Amino acid sequence: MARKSFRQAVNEAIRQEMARDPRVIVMGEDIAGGMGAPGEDDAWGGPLGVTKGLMPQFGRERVLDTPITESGFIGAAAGAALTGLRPVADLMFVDFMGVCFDQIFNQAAKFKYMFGGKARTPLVIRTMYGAGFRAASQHSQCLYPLFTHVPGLKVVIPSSPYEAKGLMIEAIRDDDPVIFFEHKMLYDVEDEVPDEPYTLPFGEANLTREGDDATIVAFGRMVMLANEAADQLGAQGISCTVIDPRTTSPLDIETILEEVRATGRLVVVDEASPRCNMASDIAAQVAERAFEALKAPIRRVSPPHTPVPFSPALEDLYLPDVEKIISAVRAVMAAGGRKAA
Amino acid sequence: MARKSFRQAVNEAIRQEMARDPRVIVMGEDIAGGMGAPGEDDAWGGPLGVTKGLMPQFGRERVLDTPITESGFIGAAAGAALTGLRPVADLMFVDFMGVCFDQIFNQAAKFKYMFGGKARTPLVIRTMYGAGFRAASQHSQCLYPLFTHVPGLKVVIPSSPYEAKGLMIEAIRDDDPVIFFEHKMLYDVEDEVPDEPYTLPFGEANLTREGDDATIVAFGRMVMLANEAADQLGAQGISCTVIDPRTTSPLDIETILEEVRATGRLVVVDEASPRCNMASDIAAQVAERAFEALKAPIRRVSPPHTPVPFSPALEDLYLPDVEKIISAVRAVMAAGGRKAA
Amino acid sequence: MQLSREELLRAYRSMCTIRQFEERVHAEFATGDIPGFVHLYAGEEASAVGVCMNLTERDSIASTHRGHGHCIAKGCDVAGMMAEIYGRKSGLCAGKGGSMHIADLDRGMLGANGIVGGGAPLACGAALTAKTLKTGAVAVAFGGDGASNQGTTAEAMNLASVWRLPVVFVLEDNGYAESTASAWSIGGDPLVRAEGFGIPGVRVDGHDFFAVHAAAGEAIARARDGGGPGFLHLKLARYFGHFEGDGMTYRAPDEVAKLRAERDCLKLFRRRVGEAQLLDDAALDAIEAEVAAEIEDATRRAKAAPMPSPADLLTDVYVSY
Amino acid sequence: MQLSREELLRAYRSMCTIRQFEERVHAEFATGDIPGFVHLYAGEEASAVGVCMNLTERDSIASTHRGHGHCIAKGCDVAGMMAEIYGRKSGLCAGKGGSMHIADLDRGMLGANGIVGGGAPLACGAALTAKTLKTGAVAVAFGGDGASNQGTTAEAMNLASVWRLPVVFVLEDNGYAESTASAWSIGGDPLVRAEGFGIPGVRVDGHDFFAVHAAAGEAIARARDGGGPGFLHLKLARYFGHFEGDGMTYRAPDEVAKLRAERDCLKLFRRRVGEAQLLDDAALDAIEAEVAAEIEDATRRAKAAPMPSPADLLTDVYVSY
Ligand SMILES: Cc1ncc(C[n+]2csc(CCOP(=O)(O)OP(=O)(O)O)c2C)c(N)n1
Ligand SMILES: Cc1ncc(C[n+]2csc(CCOP(=O)(O)OP(=O)(O)O)c2C)c(N)n1
Ligand SMILES: [Mg+2]
Ligand SMILES: [Mg+2]
Repeated sequence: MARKSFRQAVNEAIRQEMARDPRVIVMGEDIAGGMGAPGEDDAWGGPLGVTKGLMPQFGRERVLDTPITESGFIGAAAGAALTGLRPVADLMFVDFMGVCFDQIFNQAAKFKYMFGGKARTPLVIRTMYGAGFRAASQHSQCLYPLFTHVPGLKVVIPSSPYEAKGLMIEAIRDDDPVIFFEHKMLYDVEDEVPDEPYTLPFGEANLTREGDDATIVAFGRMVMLANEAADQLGAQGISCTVIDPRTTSPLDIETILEEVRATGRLVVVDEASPRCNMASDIAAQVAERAFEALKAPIRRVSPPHTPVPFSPALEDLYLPDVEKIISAVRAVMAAGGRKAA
Repeated sequence: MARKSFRQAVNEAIRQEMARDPRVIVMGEDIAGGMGAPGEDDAWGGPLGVTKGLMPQFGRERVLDTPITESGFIGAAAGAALTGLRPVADLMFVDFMGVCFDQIFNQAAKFKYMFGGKARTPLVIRTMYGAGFRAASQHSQCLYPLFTHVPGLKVVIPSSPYEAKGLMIEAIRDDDPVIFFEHKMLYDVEDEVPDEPYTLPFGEANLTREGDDATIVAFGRMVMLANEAADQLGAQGISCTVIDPRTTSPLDIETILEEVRATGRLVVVDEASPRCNMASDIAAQVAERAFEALKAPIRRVSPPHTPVPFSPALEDLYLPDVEKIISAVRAVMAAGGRKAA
Repeated sequence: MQLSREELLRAYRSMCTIRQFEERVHAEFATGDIPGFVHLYAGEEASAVGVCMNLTERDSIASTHRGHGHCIAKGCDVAGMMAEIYGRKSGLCAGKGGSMHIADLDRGMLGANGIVGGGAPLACGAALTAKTLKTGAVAVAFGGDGASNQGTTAEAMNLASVWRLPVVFVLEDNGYAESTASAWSIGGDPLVRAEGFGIPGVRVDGHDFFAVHAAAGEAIARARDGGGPGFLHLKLARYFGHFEGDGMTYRAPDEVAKLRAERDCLKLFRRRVGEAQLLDDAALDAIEAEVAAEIEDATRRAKAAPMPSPADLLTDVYVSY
Repeated sequence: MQLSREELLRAYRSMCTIRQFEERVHAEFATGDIPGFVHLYAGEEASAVGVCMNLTERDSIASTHRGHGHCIAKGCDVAGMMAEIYGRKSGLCAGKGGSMHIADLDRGMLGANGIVGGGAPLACGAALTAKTLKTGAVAVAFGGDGASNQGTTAEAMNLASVWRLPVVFVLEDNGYAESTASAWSIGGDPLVRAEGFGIPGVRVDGHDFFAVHAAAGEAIARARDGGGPGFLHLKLARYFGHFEGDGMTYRAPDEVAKLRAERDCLKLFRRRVGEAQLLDDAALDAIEAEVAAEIEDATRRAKAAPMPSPADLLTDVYVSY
C-alpha cells in the first residue's frame, strides 16, 4: 500500500494485467509514443503520460502506437477481442467518439446479441473526459450517457485512484466491451492504493458517506465534490449519504433505491450535459420505483444545456461545484407537502 | 387539402421549400439515385422513395447524390450551411450516425457557441429510425436521445403526415442545425395534409387526446399507439391526455408539467433504448418540477436494454405496443398512497 | 497453383451452393415469407469462393450486408443460414441477427455487416490477433465499391500497412452501390489508392474463378509469410437488385441477361474445366443436383422450425451483467 | 507569377506576424497565464501565407488545432486572437472558443478545429456553396500529416473529386503527429493517394514561401476555373512542441536548432528577396518592428481585457430556442 496518483493507479492496473495475461495488449495514438521518431525510446506514454513505461517493459508488439485513425484501430481492437486478444484501446478524448462510434456501438456492443450469443468481446476502451482543463468545447465533454444508452456496453467511471485500479483490472478481465472513463482533472489526485492486483465489481455502488437526511448520487470527479458538500452540510447538521455507483451500466439501482427509501430525498450530481443524462436516468428510475418514499422533488445538479465554454470565467460557472450541490440539498430539505393519493 | 402519406408529406415540404428558396439543396446517398448509371433519369429518389421527383424538377445541381461517405457529405452540408446554403442532408438510417457523428455534434452543433455567436448553421439532417421493419440491430434504432443530449442541436420527431410537412418546412427555415427523425413504419400512413406550405413551431407540444385521469407523453410512431391506448382506455372509463411534444429539443416541458399537474399521473412512451432516453428525461423533469402534483409513480414504457432483434417473434415483443401502454396507465391508476413530507 | 480434382469439385460445389441458395431466397422472398432487408450475392460467387479456397478455418473474414456468399464460401452451415434468414431459433444466430448479421466465429466468419465499411477494421483486428499470437492465420476484408469510399476502409488500409498486418482487402466492384454507379462514385483508381497506402494490389476479372483464386492465393500467401497486406480489385456483377424489391430501373434493360449469358462465373468455370478436361459434365451435374437437394431441405426445415421463444429476447446481451 | 513589391511586403508582414505572435504566446504560456491546450505554428509560416496570399476574403479556409497561422494569414485580427487565447470577452470568439476554435467567418476563416481531420469536409461544404451559388470562390482545407490518415480526409478528397469541387487540400507534413513520425504513420505516399482519388497533387518544400505560393496559386486558379480539386504536400517543420508543455524527447536534440538555422522560412524569404534585390533589409526590419509593436499591444490589451460575464455562459447556443 502506498499513495499513488490516479494516473499511476491506471498505469499499474494495466501493467499488472499485461504481466499476468499475454493476450492483453494496449493500443492508441502515442500510447507508447515516438513511433518512427529519433527519440523513439523516450517518448510520451500517452499525451498525459498515463501509459508511460509500458512500452519499455512489454515492447512495441504489445504496446502499439497507431496512426490517427480511431475507426481503424478501435475497430481493430474490437476485431482482435473477437478473435482472442484482450485489447485495451485508448480513445484519447471521449470527444473523439464521433469519428469511431460505429465500431463501438454497432460492432463491439452488438456482436454477442446479433450473433446469437456466440461472441465474446473482451475489449476495454479507455478514454479521457470532463471539463475544468480549459480545453474548450471539443475536449471537455462527458458523453458517458451516450454510451450508457447502448445495450451491450458496460460503462465505468472511477472516482478515485483506488477505484481506478480495481475497476481497471476488473474491466480487463471482463468479457464484455467496457468503456472506461478517466477524468482529466483526477490524474494528479492521490490516494492509498494497494500494490497487489485487486478487482472491484461492476454494478456495485460504493457509499462514500452515510447519513439520514438526504441521498446524493454522483459520478466520477463529482464524487469528490459531493463528499465535500456532504462534509460541509454535516457540519451544519444535515447528514447525507453519498453514493458513487462506479459503473453506470450495469447500474446498482438497488442500493440507490434502498438509500432513497431511507432518506426520502435525492440529489443527483452529473457533470454531463443535462438532457437525457445520468441524472435523468436515475431520477426517472427512482421516481418510478421509490416514489412512495420520496419526501421532496428529486433535484439534479448538472451543467446548463450549452457546449463547454473555453474561458476559465465561464467554465467555472458551467461546472457543478460544491456550492451548487449544497444548495440542491438545502432545496430538497426545505421542500415538502404533497397531495396524498 | 388531400390525403397524403407521410412520405408524400416530407417530399412536398422539401419540394415547396426548394421552389421558394434557391439556397435549399438536398444531398445524400441515392437521394436522386442512378448517378453515372445507365438508367440515371429514372432512379430511386432515396432507398424508400421519399425524395423521388425532386431531381427531375430541380436538377442534379440541387439534388446531389453522394458517394458512401457520411462524414464527408454531412460535414460538407455543415460547411455549406455555414457559408450560405440551406442543405437538407440525408443520413439514410440514423444507425449510421456512428460514422459521421463528429461532423454533427462537434462541428455543426457547436459552431455558434465556439465562434462566439457569429455562426449560423441552417442545416437539416433527415434520418430514418425505428423498429418494426425486421431490419435487425443495425437498422432499427431510435437514437434520438443521443442527439437530444447535445447542446446546439434541435431534434424533431413528427408523428403523422400533417406534422411531418409542417415540421419539415419549419426545419428548413430554421437557422440552427435540426435533426429530423422519420420513422420507417410511418411512411405509408396517410392523413389530411394541406397543399399549401405551412409551418409548425418547434417546442410546442400537441395534445392529441384530452382527459382527466392520466397523462401520456409519446414520441413519433408511439403517438399513434398512445392514441389507440387512450381510446381503448376511454371506452373503459379511464380518460387520458396524450401529448406529442413533436420536438425533443427544444422540449415543451411547460405543457407536460401543466397536464401532469391536472391529472397527477404520467406515463411516458419512448421507443428508444431505456437508459438515458427521452422517457427518463421527461420523468426526471417532472419528478423535479411537478412532484407535488404526482399521485402515482411515473411509469416509462420502453423496450428492454437489448439490441433490436431480427426475428419478427422477438421484435414484436421488443417494441412498446398498445397493450403495454394500457397496462402502464392501469398501473398508475392503481397506485397511490405516499408518505407526507 | 494447380488445383486438384477434389479442390475443383469443392470450388464448384461452393459456388453452386451460393447460386442456388440465393436463387431460392429470391423466390421465397417474393412470396412475402422472408422478413427484412435481403441483399443477394448471385453473380459474384467466383469472388467469395476464389478467395476463401485459399483460407483455412483458422483464418478470418469480415463480410458485408451482401454476406451470404462469403458465409457459404467460408463453410457456414447452409441450413443454419436459411433458418437465420427466416428468423428461426435454429438459425446460425438464433434468429437474432438475420440476413445482414450472419456470423460463425468457429469458422472464422466474423459476420455480415449492416454498416458499409464496417468490416475492414474488424479484419485488421483478426489479423492483429494472428500476428500477436503468431498463429500464422490471415484475415480477409470483403467490401464493395461503395464501401471503398468510406473512411473506415481507408483507415483500415493505412493501419494494415503501417502495422504490416496479414490481411487482404478484397474490393468487390459490382458496378453499383445501391443505384449509384461505381464509375461515378470512385474518384480515381482503387489500385492507385492501395498503392498510396503502401499496399500492393492487382485488378482481376471477378467472374473468373481461376483468376481470382490465383491472385488471392498470392496475396494471402504473402500476407501469411509476413509480407504485409494485399489488395484485390475485382470487377464483377450482381444479378439481383440491391436488395430484394429493387426494381433496378437504374440498370440497362438487358444488362443482367447479357451478364448471365456471357460472363456467368459458373458457366465460365464449367467451360474452363471442360476444355481442360479436368472435370466432366456428369460430375458437375451431380453436384448441382446434390446442392439442389440440400437447399430444398434447408428451406423446408427453416420454414418448419420454431421461432425464438420470448425468453430469448433478453439473453445474449452481455456475457455477465 | 511575379509578386509585386507590395505583395512581397504583405507576405513578409504576415509571416512575421505569425512568428512573433507564436513566440509571444510561447513565452506567455510559460508564465502560466494562458489556459488550456495551445499548439503553435512557428516554423510553418510559409505554408499559411504562401497559400492564403492566393485567396480573397470571399474564399474560405478550414483549419486545424494548430490554427493561429492560418488565422493570421487569412486576415484575422491579431488583438482579437490574442484576447481569445486569454479567454477574454473581447476575443474573436468572445472567449468561448479559445486557441483551438478561433474563427472569423467574415474573413472566410471557418475555424481552427479540435478534431483532427474535422476541417476537410467543411471546406468541401464551402466549396459546394461557391459552386452552387456560382460565386467564383474557392476553399482550402489545411491538415497535418496525422490528419492525412483520418478517414474524414479520404472521404472529403473523394467527395471533392466526384463533385469536382473548387477546393484545395493542403497537407502540412511537419514530420510529426504529436510524438509519432509521419514517416511511420503514413503508409505509402500522400501524392499517390491524391492521385488515387483522382486529384492532381504536387510536393513542395514548405519552408520556401515562393514555392508554396506558386504551387498553391496554380491549384487554386485551376479550382477557381472549374478544374476541380487540387492537392499540395508540403514538407515543413514546427519549432515548438506538439502543444505547449511538450518536452519533445522524441525529436533529435539538435533538430529544431538546425531547422531554425538552415531552413527557416523567414530567413529564406529574406535571402531570396535580398538576392533578387526585390526588397531591402530596411523595409523588412521596419516591418518586424511594426509587428513587434502590434503584438506587444495585442498582448497588453488581452491581459487587461475583462472576462466574459456570467450571462454569456448561456447565450449563443442557438439562433432561437
Ligand atoms: C455506413 C452506411 N451507409 C450507408 C448504408 C446503406 N447501404 C447499404 S448497402 C449500400 C450500398 C453498398 O454498396 P457496395 O459497397 O458497392 O456493395 P454492394 O451492395 O454493391 O454489394 C448502402 C449505401 C449502410 N448500410 N451503411
Ligand atoms: C480525431 C482526433 N484524434 C486525435 C486527436 C488528438 N490530437 C490532436 S493534434 C494530434 C496530432 C495531429 O497531427 P498532425 O495532423 O500531423 O498535425 P500537427 O499537430 O503536426 O500540426 C492529435 C493526435 C484529435 N484532436 N482528434
Ligand atoms: Mg457495389
Ligand atoms: Mg504533423
